[in-house]
Amino acid sequence: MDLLLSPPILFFLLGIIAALVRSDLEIPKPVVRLLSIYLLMSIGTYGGYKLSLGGLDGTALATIGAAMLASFAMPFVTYRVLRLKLNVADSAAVAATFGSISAVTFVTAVAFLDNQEVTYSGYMVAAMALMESPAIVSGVLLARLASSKVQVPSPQAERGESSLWREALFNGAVLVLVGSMLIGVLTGERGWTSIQPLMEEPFKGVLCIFLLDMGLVAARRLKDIRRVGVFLVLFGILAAVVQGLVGVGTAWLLGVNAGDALLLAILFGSASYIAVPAALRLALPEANPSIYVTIALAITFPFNIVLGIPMYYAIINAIGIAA
Amino acid sequence: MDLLLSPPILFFLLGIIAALVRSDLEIPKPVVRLLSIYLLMSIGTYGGYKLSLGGLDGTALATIGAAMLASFAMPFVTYRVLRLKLNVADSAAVAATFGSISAVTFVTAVAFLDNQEVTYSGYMVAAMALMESPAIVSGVLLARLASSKVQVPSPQAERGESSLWREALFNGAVLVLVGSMLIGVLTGERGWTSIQPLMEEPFKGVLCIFLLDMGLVAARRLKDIRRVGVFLVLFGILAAVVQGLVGVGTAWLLGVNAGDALLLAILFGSASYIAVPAALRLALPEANPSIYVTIALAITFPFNIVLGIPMYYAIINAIGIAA
Amino acid sequence: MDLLLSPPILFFLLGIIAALVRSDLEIPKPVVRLLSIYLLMSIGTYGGYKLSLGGLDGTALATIGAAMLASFAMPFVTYRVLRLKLNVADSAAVAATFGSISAVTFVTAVAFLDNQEVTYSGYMVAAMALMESPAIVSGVLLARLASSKVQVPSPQAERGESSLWREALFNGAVLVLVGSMLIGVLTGERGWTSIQPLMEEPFKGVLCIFLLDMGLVAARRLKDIRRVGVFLVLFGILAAVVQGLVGVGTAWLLGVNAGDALLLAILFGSASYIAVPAALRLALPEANPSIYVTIALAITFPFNIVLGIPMYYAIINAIGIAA
Amino acid sequence: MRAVKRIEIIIEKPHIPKVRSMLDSLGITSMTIFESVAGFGDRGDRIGSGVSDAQVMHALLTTCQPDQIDDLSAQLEPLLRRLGGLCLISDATVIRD
Amino acid sequence: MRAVKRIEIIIEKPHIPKVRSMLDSLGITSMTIFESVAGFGDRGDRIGSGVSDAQVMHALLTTCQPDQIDDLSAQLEPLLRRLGGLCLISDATVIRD
Amino acid sequence: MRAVKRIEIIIEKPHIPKVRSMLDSLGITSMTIFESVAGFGDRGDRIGSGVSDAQVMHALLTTCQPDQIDDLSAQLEPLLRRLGGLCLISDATVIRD
Ligand SMILES: Nc1ncnc2c1ncn2[C@@H]1O[C@H](COP(=O)(O)O)[C@@H](O)[C@H]1O
Ligand SMILES: Nc1ncnc2c1ncn2[C@@H]1O[C@H](COP(=O)(O)O)[C@@H](O)[C@H]1O
Ligand SMILES: Nc1ncnc2c1ncn2[C@@H]1O[C@H](COP(=O)(O)O)[C@@H](O)[C@H]1O
Ligand code: NA
Ligand code: NA
Ligand code: NA
Repeated sequence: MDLLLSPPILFFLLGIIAALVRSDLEIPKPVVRLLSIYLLMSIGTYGGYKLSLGGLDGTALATIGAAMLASFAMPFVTYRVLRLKLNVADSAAVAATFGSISAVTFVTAVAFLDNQEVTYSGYMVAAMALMESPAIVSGVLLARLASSKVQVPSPQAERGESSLWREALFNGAVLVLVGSMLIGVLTGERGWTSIQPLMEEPFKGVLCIFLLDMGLVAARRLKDIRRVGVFLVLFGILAAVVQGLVGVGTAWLLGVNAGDALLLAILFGSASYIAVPAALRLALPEANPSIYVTIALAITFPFNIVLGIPMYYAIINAIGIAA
Repeated sequence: MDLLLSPPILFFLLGIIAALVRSDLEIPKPVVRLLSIYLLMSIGTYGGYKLSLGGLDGTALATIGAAMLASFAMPFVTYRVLRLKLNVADSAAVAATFGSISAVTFVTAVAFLDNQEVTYSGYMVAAMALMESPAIVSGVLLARLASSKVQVPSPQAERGESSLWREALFNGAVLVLVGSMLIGVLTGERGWTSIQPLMEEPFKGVLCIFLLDMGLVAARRLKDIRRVGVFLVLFGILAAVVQGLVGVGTAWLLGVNAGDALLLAILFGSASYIAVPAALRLALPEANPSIYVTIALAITFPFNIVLGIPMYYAIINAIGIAA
Repeated sequence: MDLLLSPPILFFLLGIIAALVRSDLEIPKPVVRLLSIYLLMSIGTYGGYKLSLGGLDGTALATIGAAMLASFAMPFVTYRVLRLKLNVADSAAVAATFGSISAVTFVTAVAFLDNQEVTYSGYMVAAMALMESPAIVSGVLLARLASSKVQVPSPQAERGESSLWREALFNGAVLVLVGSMLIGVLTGERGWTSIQPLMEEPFKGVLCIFLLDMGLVAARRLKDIRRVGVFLVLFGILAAVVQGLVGVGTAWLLGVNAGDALLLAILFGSASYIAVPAALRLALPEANPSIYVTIALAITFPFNIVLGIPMYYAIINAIGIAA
Repeated sequence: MRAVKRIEIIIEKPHIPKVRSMLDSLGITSMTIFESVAGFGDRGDRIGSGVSDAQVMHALLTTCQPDQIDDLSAQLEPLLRRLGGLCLISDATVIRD
Repeated sequence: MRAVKRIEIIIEKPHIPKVRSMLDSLGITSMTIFESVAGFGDRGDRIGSGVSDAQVMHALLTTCQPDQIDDLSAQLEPLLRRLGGLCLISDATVIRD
Repeated sequence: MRAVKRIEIIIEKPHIPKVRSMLDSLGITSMTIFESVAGFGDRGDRIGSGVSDAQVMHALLTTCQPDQIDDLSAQLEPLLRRLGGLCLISDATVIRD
């Protein structure tokens, strides 16, 4: 229980409560955007800085490879399940969402590890960055394969093509994350020292403000739940748990430490509501965002933040992965 | 004089000057909103943290009770005075404004105490939070009582009713303040340590930026002063002083220390321009906001910030309340 | 090369790359505005604080005088060159832009000096503040002199007049800078201590976020380069270098230290894209902003940030100005 | 392409829910809201202030069938009289699914 | 003063480039875009969220010659059907250089 | 309900005071301003930039009596020619106190 009593999680709950009592509390969008860029820069430069100290060994490369593979492959499995109830476009979109990752969930897990005084490896940030996009490709592939008879490639569509790749690879969030990490690597100890007073110290405080807003946003989405239905609510939780456990298993096979194992679980088990929706609005406009964004944001995100993180961590400890 | 020479007050004056010379200086609204949420979270979590160390004793409870009572009762007195010149709705609105409190004035008083190296109690934050709403109820009651013959309750009005309560109790500012305080209490020392680099250290610097904007906003309101008239300008200062002195007296009766006494004076003597106007736009749309917001923002707020705080503090010292 | 490897410059390059690959990365405008006000307040209060320790000696006053004179005089020279290709209004506008200064370039040079552990004088901030406006007056004068036969002063124009002066002297950026400096002087050591956790520590981190945006904005302007033409692109670089060297020479004549010499070079060699365009939209609406803003922002600014600063500094070291 | 009435309602942000539930009762649920516009009128300037949203104006754009205008007008007029604000109606053609 | 058609297109931000290149092909290049408006329609609420812009709506205002309306309509309709959004067209007079 | 002219002026932010004082001279003081819209026209893109507001466009919405249009047009035309921007005028009906 004590695990829940950290300020960021409590501010997230405060946001949920504020939305449920229909308070007029609002954190202006431009400001939330800044905070989210800050969190990405913070986690990116810190990861890069740690990489500059250690570098990439075999385990690191294997972990990154496994993460990318999972992002690409998992949607092919979840798509089958989703097709039981949803049409092609929506199934592909939800599958892509769950193949990709939620940076904010990752960031919250980092704060959790920090509270437990458990370390993690810099390359996990690289793993996160490289897991964002493969699932987008899978999602679009799945939709294409299913509707290959009808769809005729047109000049219009080809233009869409190139912008799909742009969205998948050069999405703002991906770019800031990858760029910050490279800058962290390049500038090393000296660079980190100069920006650490902004990039590290206020980190948890900023996370509080950000999660306050996420609580508001997630709970205000709850009224879209009836559009979404019981099947998808269950899917949002079960897919998180199953994929999270696959993450734990992968971590165990790779032999990483407990911190990295938690982060891998969270990457596998979280669902994207930034990079993937941005790409899908262009690549799969037929898919209904009020389905895939709602599950990711109003179901899976709160579940992971509040229950998933401590649960995966308990399992990781139980199966004896060392810190 | 030295009391005035603190950066926050001087930035407030800079804002006033910028507005008077009609500079194009502007601090974007979304950003000001963030800063104001930050100040509330900062003061709330710190107050809660202090409460987690000390708890609530008899004096604390008595102080909070007195504060709530004052917020509810003072409007009934000031309303009489205001009716000499204003109509029912405007009198009720101004009275409610002065019964409630200005969080920014409180925050500035906290910075002032900090400069004087004088401490204050965590429960004063609770007192502030609980003083926001009673005055709103009084204001609406006053308007209802006066116009009871004409007003017929309609379904429309009843809907208004529930949203009035929502505004009064769940106004964003109130919620952030109360929520942050509870989070501070719940997470105690450990929680505070993790967020203190954001919530405490940059506090005075942020206050500078915020007061720069308040100076701009207050001075740009000055041109509405002619709508408001001499009576109300005088009221804006005299009501502040009288209510502030009632606050000093109450503090003396309660036997609190000098820091708490100053904060009580400032809570009694300040006027709300956030929670109360937000509620009154719904509950008393007949009342003219360019009257009650202007007095609170362009008269009482600058008076308290620049003169009120050092004045009340001098009086508190003079009558021998110990730090 | 190591000089380039600082996080702020690398984030600037990241912004350029993001714009070139047409990423959707965006830093919301209100937030950028806040960061730019922050940078001005930071540099202003710190400069003022340093002045409060030292005061203004003969060299200081001579430097400030020389800076103001240069701001006023340089446009008369560059105007001649520009008239070879541009019309009167555009020539006057570009000349004014280059007579004035870029605060962000100054701030980046300050961060550069800090990395080199080289100090600079507080009065350089005063020099910067006072260089903003004289060039605006020159630009307007030049345009007036050239078109004196045609232009008939009208009541309308006179109103424009007073707002020109207001823009030139009370432009938001100028006011924040001058005001912060005065506040720094007035509140001295104690004031600085209270705001230093916000005003100094996160400075370089904030500069990273800000330059990330500047990279985006500068590179997105690049497509306007074809409107601008080769002549102006060359002008944007050569004028920066020549004026920068005049700055180095002036520094040498004045006998200032290496830090001040670099800042003087940067003030002379940088071009304004805030205060001057704001004033010129009112005073010279005929001049085309997509010319003068584009050169200042997309050519001269990146040149100075990436190459100019280390180059001038190498020259300053080479000619033996001591740190 | 279909002829519709283009409706533009400018009103204080806190009153938007009231207007929306009124429109709802007429079956009008699709709309676009331009948030936080600056208002200047008989009741003073409404330029928002960063500290409070209570006085900021929103502009609500929607459409209705030409024959709904009388109902709309009858319901909106008392609201606007009490709360301030303005409604502009004009003729338009709509392209849409 | 010249008679023109006033065109107002409300569409998701990510689709703005598509609409602009379509307008471009009709020779329409001058326009004003009202960014990040809140949309309410058949496909749910689009209120932006701070974390993602993907669903936020933009309102694009432009003008064209009366005789271009048929072309515009023919090109815009399939786009709006596929991507959601709405286009309102009305008569206006323009004052300009 | 009353017939009015709906007037929409799109102009650079720094020129808003000039336009307002011109409108003032015609007795037009009530209006709504949509701040910081993105402009695309003959004089280049005006998308604001965070560092400077000088080039950002505002859209000003107001109304006038039909018979004031000629005056308005006469005064506005030279202004728009010199400063850039555009004014759209259309017919509308107003509901209001
Ligand atoms: N003629 C008008 N044109 C555009 N907006 C108007 C007009 N009249 C009033 N408004 C808007 O309605 C708000 C309230 O008007 P008022 O009740 O007159 O203060 C103003 O702040 C404007 O935003
Ligand atoms: N009748 C309407 N009036 C104004 N805006 C509309 C209307 N219908 C749809 N919209 C806008 O178009 C968006 C997409 O509509 P829809 O495809 O129905 O969800 C909505 O979110 C609104 O922003
Ligand atoms: N036809 C149009 N429709 C909408 N806005 C326009 C139009 N023409 C010009 N504008 C606006 O007026 C501004 C100035 O136009 P220009 O002087 O052509 O650069 C543009 O940036 C747009 O915001
Ligand atoms: Na995942
Ligand atoms: Na009070
Ligand atoms: Na210069």
